[in-house]
Amino acid sequence: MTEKTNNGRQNIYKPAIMKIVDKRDEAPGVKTLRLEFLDPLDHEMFRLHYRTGMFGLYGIFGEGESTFCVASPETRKEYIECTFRQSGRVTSSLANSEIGDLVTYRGPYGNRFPIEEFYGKNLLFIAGGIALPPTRSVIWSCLDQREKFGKVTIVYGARTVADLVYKHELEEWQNRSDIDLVLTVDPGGESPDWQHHVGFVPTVLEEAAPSPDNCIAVLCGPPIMIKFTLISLRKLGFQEENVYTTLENRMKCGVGKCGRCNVGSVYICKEGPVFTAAEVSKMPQSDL
Amino acid sequence: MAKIGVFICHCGENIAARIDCARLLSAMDDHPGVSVSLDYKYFCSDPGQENVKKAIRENNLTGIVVAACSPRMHEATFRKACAEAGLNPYLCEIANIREQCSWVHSDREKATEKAIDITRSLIEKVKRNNELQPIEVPVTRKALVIGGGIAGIQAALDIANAGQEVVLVEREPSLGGHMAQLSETFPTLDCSQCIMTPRMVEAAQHPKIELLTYSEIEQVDGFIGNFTVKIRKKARYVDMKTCTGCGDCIQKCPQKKISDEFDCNLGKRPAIYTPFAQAVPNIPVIDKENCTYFKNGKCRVCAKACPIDCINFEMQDEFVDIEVGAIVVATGFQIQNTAMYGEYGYGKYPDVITGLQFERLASASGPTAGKIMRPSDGKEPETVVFIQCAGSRDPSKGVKYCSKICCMYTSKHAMLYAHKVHGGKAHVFYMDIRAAGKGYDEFTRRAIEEDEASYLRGRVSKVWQENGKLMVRGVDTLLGKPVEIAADMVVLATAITPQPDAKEFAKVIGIGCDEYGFYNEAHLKLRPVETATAGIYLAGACQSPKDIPDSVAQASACASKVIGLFSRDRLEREPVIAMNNEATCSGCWGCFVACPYGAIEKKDILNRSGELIKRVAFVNPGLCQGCGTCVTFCRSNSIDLAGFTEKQIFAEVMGL
Amino acid sequence: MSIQEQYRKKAAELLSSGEVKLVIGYGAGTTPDRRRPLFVRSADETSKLHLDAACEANLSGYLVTEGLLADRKKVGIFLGPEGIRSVNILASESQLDPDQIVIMGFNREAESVSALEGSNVRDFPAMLAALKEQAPGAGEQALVERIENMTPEERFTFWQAEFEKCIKCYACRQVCPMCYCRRCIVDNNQPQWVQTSSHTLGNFEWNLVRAFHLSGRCVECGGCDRACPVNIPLRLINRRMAMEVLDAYDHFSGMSPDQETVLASFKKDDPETFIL
Amino acid sequence: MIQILLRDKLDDCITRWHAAGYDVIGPQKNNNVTRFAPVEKASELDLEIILTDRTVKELFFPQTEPMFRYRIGKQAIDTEEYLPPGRKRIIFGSRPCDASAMAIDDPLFGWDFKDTYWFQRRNETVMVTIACTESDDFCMCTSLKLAPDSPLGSDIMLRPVAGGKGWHVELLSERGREAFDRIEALLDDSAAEKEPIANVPKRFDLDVCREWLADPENFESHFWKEISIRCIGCGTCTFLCPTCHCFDFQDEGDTYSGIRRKNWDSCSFALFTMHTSGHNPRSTQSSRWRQRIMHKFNYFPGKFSMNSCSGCGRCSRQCPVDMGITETLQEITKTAK
Amino acid sequence: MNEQFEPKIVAFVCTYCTYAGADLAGTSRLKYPPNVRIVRLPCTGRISPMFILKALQKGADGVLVSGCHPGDCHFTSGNFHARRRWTVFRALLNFTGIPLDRIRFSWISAAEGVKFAELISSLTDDIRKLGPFEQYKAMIHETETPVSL
Repeated sequence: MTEKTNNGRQNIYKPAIMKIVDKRDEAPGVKTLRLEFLDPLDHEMFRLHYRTGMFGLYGIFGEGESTFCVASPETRKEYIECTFRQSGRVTSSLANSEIGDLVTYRGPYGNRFPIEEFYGKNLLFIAGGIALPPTRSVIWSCLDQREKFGKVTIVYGARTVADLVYKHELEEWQNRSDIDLVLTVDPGGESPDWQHHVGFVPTVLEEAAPSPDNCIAVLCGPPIMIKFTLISLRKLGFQEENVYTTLENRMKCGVGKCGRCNVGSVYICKEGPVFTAAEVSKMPQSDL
Repeated sequence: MAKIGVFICHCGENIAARIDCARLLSAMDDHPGVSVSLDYKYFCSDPGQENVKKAIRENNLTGIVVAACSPRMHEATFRKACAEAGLNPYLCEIANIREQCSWVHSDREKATEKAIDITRSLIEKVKRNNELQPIEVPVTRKALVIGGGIAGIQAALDIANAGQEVVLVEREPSLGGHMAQLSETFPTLDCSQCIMTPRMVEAAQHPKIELLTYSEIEQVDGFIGNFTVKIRKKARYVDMKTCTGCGDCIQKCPQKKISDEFDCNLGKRPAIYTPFAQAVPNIPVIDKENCTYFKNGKCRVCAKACPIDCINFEMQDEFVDIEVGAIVVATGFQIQNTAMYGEYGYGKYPDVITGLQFERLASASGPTAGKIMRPSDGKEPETVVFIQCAGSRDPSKGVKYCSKICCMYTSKHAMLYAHKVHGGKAHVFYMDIRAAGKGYDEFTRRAIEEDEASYLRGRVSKVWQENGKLMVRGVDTLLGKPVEIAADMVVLATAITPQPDAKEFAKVIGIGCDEYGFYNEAHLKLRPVETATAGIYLAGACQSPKDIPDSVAQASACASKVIGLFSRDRLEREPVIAMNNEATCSGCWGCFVACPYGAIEKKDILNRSGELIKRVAFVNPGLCQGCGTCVTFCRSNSIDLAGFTEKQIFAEVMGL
Repeated sequence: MSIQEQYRKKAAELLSSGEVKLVIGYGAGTTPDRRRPLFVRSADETSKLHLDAACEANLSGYLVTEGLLADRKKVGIFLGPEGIRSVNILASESQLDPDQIVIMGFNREAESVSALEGSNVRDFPAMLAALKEQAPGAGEQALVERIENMTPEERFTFWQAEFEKCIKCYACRQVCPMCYCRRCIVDNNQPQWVQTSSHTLGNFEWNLVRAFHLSGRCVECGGCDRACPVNIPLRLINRRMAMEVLDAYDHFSGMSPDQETVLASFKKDDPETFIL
Repeated sequence: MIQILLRDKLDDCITRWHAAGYDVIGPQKNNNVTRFAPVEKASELDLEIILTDRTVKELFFPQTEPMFRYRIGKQAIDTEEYLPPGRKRIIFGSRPCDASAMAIDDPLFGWDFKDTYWFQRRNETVMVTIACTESDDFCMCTSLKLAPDSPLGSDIMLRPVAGGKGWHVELLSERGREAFDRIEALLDDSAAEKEPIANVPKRFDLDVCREWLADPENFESHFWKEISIRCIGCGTCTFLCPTCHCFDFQDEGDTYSGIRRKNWDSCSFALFTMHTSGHNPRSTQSSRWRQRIMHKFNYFPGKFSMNSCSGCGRCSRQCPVDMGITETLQEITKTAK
Repeated sequence: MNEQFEPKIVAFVCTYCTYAGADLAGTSRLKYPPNVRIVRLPCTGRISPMFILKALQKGADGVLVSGCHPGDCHFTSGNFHARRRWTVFRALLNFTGIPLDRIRFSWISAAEGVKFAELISSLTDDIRKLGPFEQYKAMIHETETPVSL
């Protein structure tokens, strides 16, 4: 048994302890926490293993653990950022935590976006609502080595203006000349001073019509959005092999044992969460 | 984790003498989630509260625990302080370390440990408190008074005189109730109708009172401030708008042999009638049961007699819905049927009558114009025996309770008899004389001493007829001897019982009643005019047997409750109410059955195409009083009680 | 005609006339001594129905399968007396409309079964009244009494040993017609009143809560007891609780579809002997 | 050379193993349930049981296991780890199906990330298995291409000799070596006839089933709904299955400290896959039963080249509504043909 | 010498009667042992049997449940409902071996400060005599102990 495969842990179920160093409100019910490892050894293992796309299990003792992606990029491993919507017992507790409080973390687990394979290509990021965090991890991982990629287009939509997350970063991307940022909100979700698009992501995407040539698309969002966006991408000429997405399922162990997250034969926690659209389409759709 | 402030009050020496406040403070300091902990001599003082407010503001606290005296003392104080500091007042809990700790324990060590436990567990509770907003309900400023007897009239007048609108509903054709039937009233012997009739007229003419006689309540929905009441206006067959009350129809009606209920069947009336001469409104009704036209399809004499054509045989019952904010129930009483006392011969001997019948005999407007005459032969009785407790205080045959007014009215009857029949002899069999009340005992003394009524302490065992006399056999327990009296008339002081339909009516309006049908007050001592259902109040004998002054007093008390309620546009209530998780509710309706307030409603959950998916419980926030009985019942843990949620209590217990 | 034949015929008639859309009965099991629930949708399948003394399961739980009765169509079902009682309770707790249920009732004796007259759940008042008067099984009663006669310490030890075995498979709950909650209290994690771990304490809590929730509702069909893969004598607790509500409140569960839930109602003169 | 462990030497055998520091655990009937528990004397063992009600799984993967205690302080969280007791042990008298099941689950608990709780116990345990000479109506190892004397997962195999006086002893693995050596002196080398192993009929055609399951067309087949219609959704089959390995974590304790536990969980439970949003990928009982069958006979073999079933038949034997893997695979066999 | 055993007792009381009665005991400066921790609830109708189980889980050696006398409930009938639940739950506890001496039920009005103080004293005494609830504690201990196999 190697230390390495177990992320340096004898007991894979034992979490690291992390401290909340920053807390931001992103949108109604959505919060971002920035966490730092207390134990340098845990941090070292994270540095060693973390690649963008991976997820972790964030928790509070007494409440349990909850799975979400690492929203910070692999180019910044000093801390972990995670963004989540407050819904169940664990996320409510995390949301009620304050700066300085301690939380638990297990990970990073799962596969990753093969960023090396994206070198020299154009990138199209498409995200909906609360699914910007996984995309954001890839976006920054690429932006932090901007020179290795071609054109970068980001299409991001949410239900309403208030539901857009990472507003300050959106502003930053907006102001950068080396990024095309397309923002949209669903019809009826706009505020009086909204300067950007109004419409659903697939429609806005088709209007923006990015070229599929030499382009990798990263698509994250709620299932219904993914479904229709994939249709649009196909219309635009994208091959399913070049479209990456992430899947989420309920998880407990995160390491392929507890039996919850399978979709068909695929263990999301080990073989995912990053898949190409081609891989996803082979899964039994009713199990998603 | 939360940011909790803990404030430990020394209460001078009251707490500090028995509890090591420094140790308590440091224990709280070490408690996870506590951002600030302070102690102070008197946190309830102005500077103390300022400290609390400052700490809340400076530390952005998410909740506070004040370890001090009982929450019954200062919870309101500290909640107010929270609100002033911008913290929701329901994020405040009080740890009772004075009444339930420092004052009752002498071992300082153990008292301190207990104080630590109590405070800690409340920290855990307050971490899970939710921000709550007082519940606001609008108030419809119109009251419904049910029952047009003296209690109802008094309540209606008091409310109307305070400028609020009232709907006064009476099911008989006229206002008046039982008081209108009485001759004179104790203890002043003033004429009942003389004092009653002006009140009736005042109520009928009051611009703020809408009077609906000959009408009944069909249905009551809603909650305090917002009741919807369906009223049935029974067909009078006489147009109220045009009728002048001339009485020609009454005179001409060929059917004149109907037993007169108002006169307790001692007199007769026609089929079109007003219950009594001073009836308000003075508009007759047709007694459909006994009207020749309704029975045979022929007659219509009254219609022909009417000079302005206001008889309408086609008239139908009408239903009206009214919106009211408060309801006063003043439905009164009935007297108990005395048939179960076969030995007294009521119903068998015409000269054995009830007290109420005696009232009619003694009344100037009664069937004998105030002369005391035997129903059998119209002779003036020379000897009258009054039997008290003919039903009351008799668990085996009658009712367990004391009817309260019989001692007084029997004395009054004895006096009236003495005044009207000179030389007549009144004998009164009594169990005890209960004459508590202003001028009451003096009154009974007068009956005995001045009007020479003979009071015999004992029960009557038998009444029988012999030689034209009613033989009354009883016992005088004071002398320990049997007594036999040859009387000309026997008057039974029958028990007061609830209206025959009292229990069903309680269900209609949604209040509770006791085993007899008397309506339940919210608290016998402290809330005697309120019912458990907020916004519904009780006046008069529908709650328990009462005399006129008590009924009037209670009616005025009701009025003051109603006026108080109407002094606001909106009601604010403690938000301690139940709420239901519709996703997990199975609709078993245990809560519906268990709720003492009928606050649980059945709510349909429809899908997008409008089809019923399931039916779940919905807690009406206006009706819910926050007892939590439903929460405990709910097997799936779907209902919860704000302020005392399952999460809060769980944390409190697990934090101990 | 045997009752099995009689009910096969009746089921066939009900199905072919369209009066019911489904008949829930018993079919042959894996081994000759087993019967399994069988769902029959057409007349020609009714020959698969069995009815004999091996038909122990109370099938009424299937009636509250989500959506089954939503179309207002009727369902036929084989029910013993306990099953009829369960349908009464389910009706009184608004979980089903009793008029949608066509009962093919049967009484199980030692070796045989006999038919119960009636097809609507309201047709059996005499049978239920007799059941209420009837003394419970002697063997069971003896066991309950044996436990009652123990000291509290012995009783605790007895149940500790039983509950220690529990693996929290929830077969007792799943098989129980009364356990229809959309969310069982044990599945509520905010707060987690009942510990879900199957250590003795968690098992103790679970079994107590279930017994409490079944008090005055259990019809003693024995389903949980038979389902329990580790043979915890659950029937004894349920028997004891049934005795309690019968003694204290004269409540015999499942007498009619209008019966009030005993723990949601009260009488002012309910007995109280223990409250200080 | 054939070596026989005589039944009357069993006490000596246990004593020797104890002396060597082994805990000896064997099947017993206790309080109306048969399961594995520590034994001191041979008389406590109940070796006539065809198959215990509860499996040996719980000796490697307990139904509830505390993993660590946490204490929440104001400034720090302390954790204290609980690990398996770390004692050598011999499981005496497990059946080949149970023993195989442990070997079947090894790769699952060990792919990339290794589950300490499982492997520490696996490494400490010697499985002394007794081949079956009897079977019942539910046994189905042969249908799984295993047998009443399959060596999979066993370290020492015992085969009953005729007349019931003892067992042929066969050492199967190095892990069993020490345990074997400790008792070798007790073994009798007189020749004895082996009792024939049980004749377990083949109940379904596994190859046909696997092919049918692998066909994506059949994923949405109406078959699943029909076959699972009477399933009540309890966890009996999964909890009594020696290969079922699903689990859950639960934190239990009071406000200040508690224990994180690893508990059995079941894919039969409706809440197993429920998201907090309320979305449930396996929202119907039929989809959950399909998952169970697919996982055992399609997905798992695809990953680990073994079926996640050793044919013990407990799922069918104990099912409150007489369902089970056997029936389903029999029906698939019929449908596919 | 062994220190005297100090039982841990948890009381669930309604705020209108028993809590007020406990306050009255305080304002009357009555003395009673400090072993009881009170959890205040709006009404006995809100007191769930789960509370008792959780108190035991937290190591209580005794539990007191108390509210308004029948007929005096602030919410008219919460205590009548509670009485049925208690009757049934108590029978269940008894049957499963929880000694009833450890679980007490009482009616204490807001005026009965003396009754409250006396009850706490006698309850504490009684439970002190019974000693710690070892059987339950053993069950709790099992949850905190690593698996033995």
